[in-house]
Amino acid sequence: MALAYTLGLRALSLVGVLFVVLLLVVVTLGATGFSDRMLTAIVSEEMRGTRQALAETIKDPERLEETLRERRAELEEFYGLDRPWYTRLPAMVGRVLTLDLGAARNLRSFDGSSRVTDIVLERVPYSIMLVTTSLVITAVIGLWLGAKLATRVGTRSDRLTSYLAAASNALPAWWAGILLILVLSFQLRIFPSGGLYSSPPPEGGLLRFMDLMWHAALPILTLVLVSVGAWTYVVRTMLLNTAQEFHVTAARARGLPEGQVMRRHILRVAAPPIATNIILALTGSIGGAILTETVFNWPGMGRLYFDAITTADEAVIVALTFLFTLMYITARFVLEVLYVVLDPRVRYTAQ
Amino acid sequence: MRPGEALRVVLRSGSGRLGMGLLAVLVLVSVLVPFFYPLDFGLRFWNNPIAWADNPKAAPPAWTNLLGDTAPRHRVFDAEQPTGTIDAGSARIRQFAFTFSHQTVEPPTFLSVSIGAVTFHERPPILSMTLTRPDGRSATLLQEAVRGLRPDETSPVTRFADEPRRVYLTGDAAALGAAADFLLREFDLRTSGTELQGRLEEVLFSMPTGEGVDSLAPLNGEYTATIRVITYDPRDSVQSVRFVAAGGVYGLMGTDTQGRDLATGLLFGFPVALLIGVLTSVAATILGTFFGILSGFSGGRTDTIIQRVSDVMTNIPLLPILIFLIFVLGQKLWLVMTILVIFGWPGLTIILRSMVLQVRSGQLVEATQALGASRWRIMFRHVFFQMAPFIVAQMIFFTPAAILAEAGLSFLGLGDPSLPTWGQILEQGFRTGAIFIGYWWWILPPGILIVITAMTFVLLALAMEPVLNPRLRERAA
Amino acid sequence: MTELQAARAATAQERGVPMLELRDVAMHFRARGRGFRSTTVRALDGVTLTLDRGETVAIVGESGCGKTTLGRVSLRLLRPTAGQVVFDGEDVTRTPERRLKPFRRRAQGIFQDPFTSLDPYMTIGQIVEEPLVIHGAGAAAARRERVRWALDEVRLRPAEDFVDRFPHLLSGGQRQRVGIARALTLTPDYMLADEPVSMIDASSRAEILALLGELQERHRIGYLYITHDIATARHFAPTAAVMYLGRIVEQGPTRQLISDPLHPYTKGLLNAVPEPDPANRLAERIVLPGEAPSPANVPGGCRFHPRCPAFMAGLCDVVPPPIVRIDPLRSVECHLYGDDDHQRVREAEPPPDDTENTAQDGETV
Amino acid sequence: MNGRATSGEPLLSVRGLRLSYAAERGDVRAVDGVSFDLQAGQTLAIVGESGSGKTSLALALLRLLPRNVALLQGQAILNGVDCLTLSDGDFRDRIRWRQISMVFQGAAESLNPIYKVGHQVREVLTARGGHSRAAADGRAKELLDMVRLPPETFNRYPHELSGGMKQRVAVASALALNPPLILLDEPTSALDVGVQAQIMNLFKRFKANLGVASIFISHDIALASDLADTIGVMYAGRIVEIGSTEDVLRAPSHPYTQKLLAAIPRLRSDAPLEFIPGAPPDLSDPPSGCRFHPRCAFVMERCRSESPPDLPSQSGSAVAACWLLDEGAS
Repeated sequence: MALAYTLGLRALSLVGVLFVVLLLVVVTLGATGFSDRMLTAIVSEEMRGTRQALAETIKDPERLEETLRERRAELEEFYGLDRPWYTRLPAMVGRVLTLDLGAARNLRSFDGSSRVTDIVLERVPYSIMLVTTSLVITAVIGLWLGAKLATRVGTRSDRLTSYLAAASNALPAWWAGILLILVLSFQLRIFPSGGLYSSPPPEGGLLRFMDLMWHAALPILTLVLVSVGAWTYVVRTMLLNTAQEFHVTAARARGLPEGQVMRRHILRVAAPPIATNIILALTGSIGGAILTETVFNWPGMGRLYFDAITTADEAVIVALTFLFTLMYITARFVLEVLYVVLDPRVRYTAQ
Repeated sequence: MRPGEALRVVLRSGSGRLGMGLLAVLVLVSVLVPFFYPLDFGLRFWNNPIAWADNPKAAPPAWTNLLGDTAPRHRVFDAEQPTGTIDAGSARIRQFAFTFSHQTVEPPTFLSVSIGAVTFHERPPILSMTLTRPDGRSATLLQEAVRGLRPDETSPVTRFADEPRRVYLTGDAAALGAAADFLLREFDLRTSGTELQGRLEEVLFSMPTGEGVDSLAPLNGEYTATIRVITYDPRDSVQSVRFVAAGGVYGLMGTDTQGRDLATGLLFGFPVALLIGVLTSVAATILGTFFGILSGFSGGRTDTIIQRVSDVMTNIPLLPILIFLIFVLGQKLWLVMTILVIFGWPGLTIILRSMVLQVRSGQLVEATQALGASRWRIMFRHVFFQMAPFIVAQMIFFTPAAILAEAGLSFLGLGDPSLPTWGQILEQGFRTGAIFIGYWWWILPPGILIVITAMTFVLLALAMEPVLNPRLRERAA
Repeated sequence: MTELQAARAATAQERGVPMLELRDVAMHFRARGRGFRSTTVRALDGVTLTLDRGETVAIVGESGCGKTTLGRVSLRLLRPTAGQVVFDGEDVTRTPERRLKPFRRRAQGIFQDPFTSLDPYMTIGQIVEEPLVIHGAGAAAARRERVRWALDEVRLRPAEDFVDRFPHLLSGGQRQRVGIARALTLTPDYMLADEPVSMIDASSRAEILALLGELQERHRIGYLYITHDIATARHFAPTAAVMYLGRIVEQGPTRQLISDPLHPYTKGLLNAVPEPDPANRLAERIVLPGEAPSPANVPGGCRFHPRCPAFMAGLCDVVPPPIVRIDPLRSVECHLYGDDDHQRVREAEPPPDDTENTAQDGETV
Repeated sequence: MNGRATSGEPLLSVRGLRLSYAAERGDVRAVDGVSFDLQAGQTLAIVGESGSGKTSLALALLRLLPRNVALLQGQAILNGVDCLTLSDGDFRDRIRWRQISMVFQGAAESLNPIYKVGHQVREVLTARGGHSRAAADGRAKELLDMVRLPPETFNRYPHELSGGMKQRVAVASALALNPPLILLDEPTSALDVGVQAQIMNLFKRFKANLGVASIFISHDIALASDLADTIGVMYAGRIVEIGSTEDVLRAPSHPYTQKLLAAIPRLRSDAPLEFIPGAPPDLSDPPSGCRFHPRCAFVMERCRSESPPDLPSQSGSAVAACWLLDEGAS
């Protein structure tokens, strides 16, 4: 009961965040005249279709133009272009929520559609694949290495890790990606420099999959490389902090085997604060993914961002901004659930 | 802990010393750069192609020649006074002779001639340029008259005052024709200007070894470029003359595909990066500290509001919002910094609030309040000082985040064009495909500088740790 | 203290008005409970108390009984939910902070923790000088002189050795004396002493208490001595009040309170106090069952009834007990003494208890 | 040096125990040559003020020392085995919790916050006692009942319990493996006087019913006298006086003990309170001779230079390290 309450509160707060972001986006678009432009584009596109359809039936050019003018005025009224932007806020929020943002100016989906929804949604799986794969690899390495280092504080490898972790704070993912391309792709030619498949893509399911993995290797390596240091450090520090807590001494006093002390009294107790740190690190990894996709020409949402900026495609940018926020908030909620499950104290004291 | 003591603790660690050293270099360069750069450097120079026309394009740094490469040096000759003057009746011939030694296999990457402000009264002056080779042969690559008086003009007239008359010989049809003539005259090789397109320097700086223009041997030795300006009135004048035999390498850091001197851009990046980092983190820290202490101390509605706002703000993924806002509102550096500040303070506020709550539940606050101290005195004389080291550490820690955020944004092509940054240089390199062609000098240095700058602050933050956590300092009983 | 203030204080006393008067003071906090419900924490629930210059009253009670809250209210660090705080006949209950300065000058506090109640970033000199700075008392030189005087008063001698040192270099007892000096610089009339010796080693406690006693004699300070240790109260305060869950359950001369406790809670409390007497060894003490409930969950009727050995069903759990005045100096709040003729029920000694931990064992969360 | 004349081998015999910590300003000699005997079923109280080394003594016996230990020497023979020379593994398997268990000062911190308390008590039984899960559950419930906690406590988390209840859980856990000796390190100092008395009652009961011996470490000599058969008074890393509770309380020999007793405010006596001027010494640079001499009212020339040996007091069983006793005898 209390658990559901706590989680409900978190969910509510995160929905609030989403709403604030939506409002920020829509108000900015409205106040700067961007929404006018986007709606005008939608109207124009509909008019193109209408003109074609009407041209079949109305042969008199003057009457055709007249009808089209009327139709256009109707549409403009429908979309609220005849009214000030703030009266359209709710409608605009709805549009962003459903990604109903009309057609992209230049960008097309893989099969040629220019609908923003099509373009954006088909990229989502590629982004998720990249981020989750690298996250899992990072987590495994970070937990293993961090636990190992926690048992040998002050040794050279421990100090080295601290420095590397600090260094990874200063190493942007995109720059690391560029370095990897320069060395592993341009110089040594071990990995492809970008893209999803070789061209032409190999036939056969397994070969195709292998080819995909081969292309994903560098971006994943990049993402792992830039975050694994920080993970290791966080895990190590949290374990050390926990190890200093008195109940650990008390567990040792009871003569419990060292392995059990580590597992049950250190690792398990440190899990919630580690989860917290990971929640906090999530913002950074989203940013890292956007830029890494750009560097490796990986056809996910991040690369799409880059292309949309290059071609000044505002509708796509709005859709992506919203989608990224949505994904982030979802991921965050999943972690919050994990945190609450891990820590009985939170479960019972609602705060 | 007193500031002096804190500094000593920081300097005791290796990372602290390294960080301080790097910081000193950063600050020194950043302070010096504004003395030597105009403030509108970005618009007037960096993003103005004309300013870089006479530089070689995509040339690696000059010092790569030491590694065994044999690219010609970049040569620029400027003169305001002629090296010789010949009077021939009413005409006066100003000669500007520039001699240079050519010792590499590769010819210059291009040749250009520029003439600045020419003033004349009656007849328009005539400009010419002749290249004399070590074998004594010479070719006149340029011969043209300055445009005469138009009906609406009155004498004297000054031409090329705003912008010099620049002839890019490498792509100049007349020069190519002249080169073809030269080959026919001297070596009996029959070609045409169009055939020589893009090969002007190659044929001028070599000896034919067989039939045709495809078998050439480099001709090393002294070359002289002579630029002549013939005027017809004693009052006529020419302000300056420039000849460029462009090299294959350039300067300390090489050039990009527009011929921009990367060293210049990278140097300018120092104060900009420091400005972004320091200003943003200072502002965010001040806001965060103020709201954090206020929130923790005042409680009630103020606290709730600040808490809610911070919670929402820290839950918003920064980069997508930053991209969106900069895209919509315009690529302005101050805007980037403002957004970073707006999204940067809540993190600190949340941490400080919980620290304040801890301090507040301690008896210092109670005791001071009982003395009759005002809330502000308690908050900023007592509570603030307790947290000052932590706040400073947070500020240092936030600095690279701001620098990296701006770099990432620039890398996506949303940099402020009026202020070149390292991120923008990298972005232009990336967009031009520099990594796939191997223009490493364009890609590596800006990235390394970003990393080093960020690293400086990370190292300092690392060295601050013992200041914050006395347990690390002294492992006594 | 200005002459005007002194005159006013004097006249107030002549009028027969006590220096500090807490009239039926209540302090309720709202706390977030489980879910959307919020609970009311009744830290103080109707406390009346007076204190005169040169007098010491001890407030004795266990943690969570509201004694610290009472101290804070008496210094107007908290504004009570109900009731009045009257100082020298002037009601300061609702006085806004900015007009409270004259009161703050005359009412000071010494706090429990000598380690966290001093600003670690200030020198001893700065700490002791701070009240003078806040109240704009005197020029710099005069303030320095005053600081030296205060340090000398608390026997941190020679004062010069201490002014430039930081608190972390001092022992607990020395720090506590710095705290006393800080409170003393403005020569207050009233001083709250909130557990001033509980964090100090046993061998030095008497020294601090003796010092406080001396200062009282010299400067006619009235102390409200808050403590969990009824034994120190006997030695330091002639009068004591025992608190339980936000109310004073018994009040009177400390010695009488100890030799002849009336309230079952006071008896239980006294039974639990260890004495250095080998005869006690292995004899189990008669103790009150369970632990005091949280002030967020105060039982109805008499708030002590769930733990009371003399519990009378149908009365104690329903009717709040009256405050019974036994003699001009003593009062107790208990149904046992509520008879018309104020018959004192001395026979109601509780039986040895062996079910101390069952039923309502402290459900505090 | 044992206050009581008892027959038979002592349960625990500590000889010349020394323990120092490395610190920046030099080694801190927390325990500096402590010897005592403890008979089975008896309680020894170690009484001293903060920094006297009493907790270090307990931690040394259970070998729970921080990293910065610079020196640990002496003997601690428990049932014929020297605990200090056993290998870490042997000590853990044979001594810890089986022979010596401990109730810590901060009971709240000694419990793992994320496991139910029943599971924490059970853990010792399954990991160390060889119990099956079901048998351990049963025994854990039995233990909780022994410390008078209601059965539902088994499924509670530590943060749901009050301080007194947490301390009871800690006591239950200490009793789990039926050790002959329990170290009680200020087990009630964080509790209110009423709850303190409840816990003390519990100890008294176990002492009488289970025959378990204990070392009761406390700053409160009055509290110690409630349980202890023997009292050892510690000052600056040394035991300055040790003897039966009766002797030490009725006729203290060492000036420090005398002052300490005189400083306790009595509930039913008006004797003026005394105090000891000055502060305890810095153990990284202790005073020469008798460590108490800078604060002692009876200081003699000899006290400044020569460290006093343990001398028998006039009152029978007690011994005290004070030159005054030498004067009196000669």
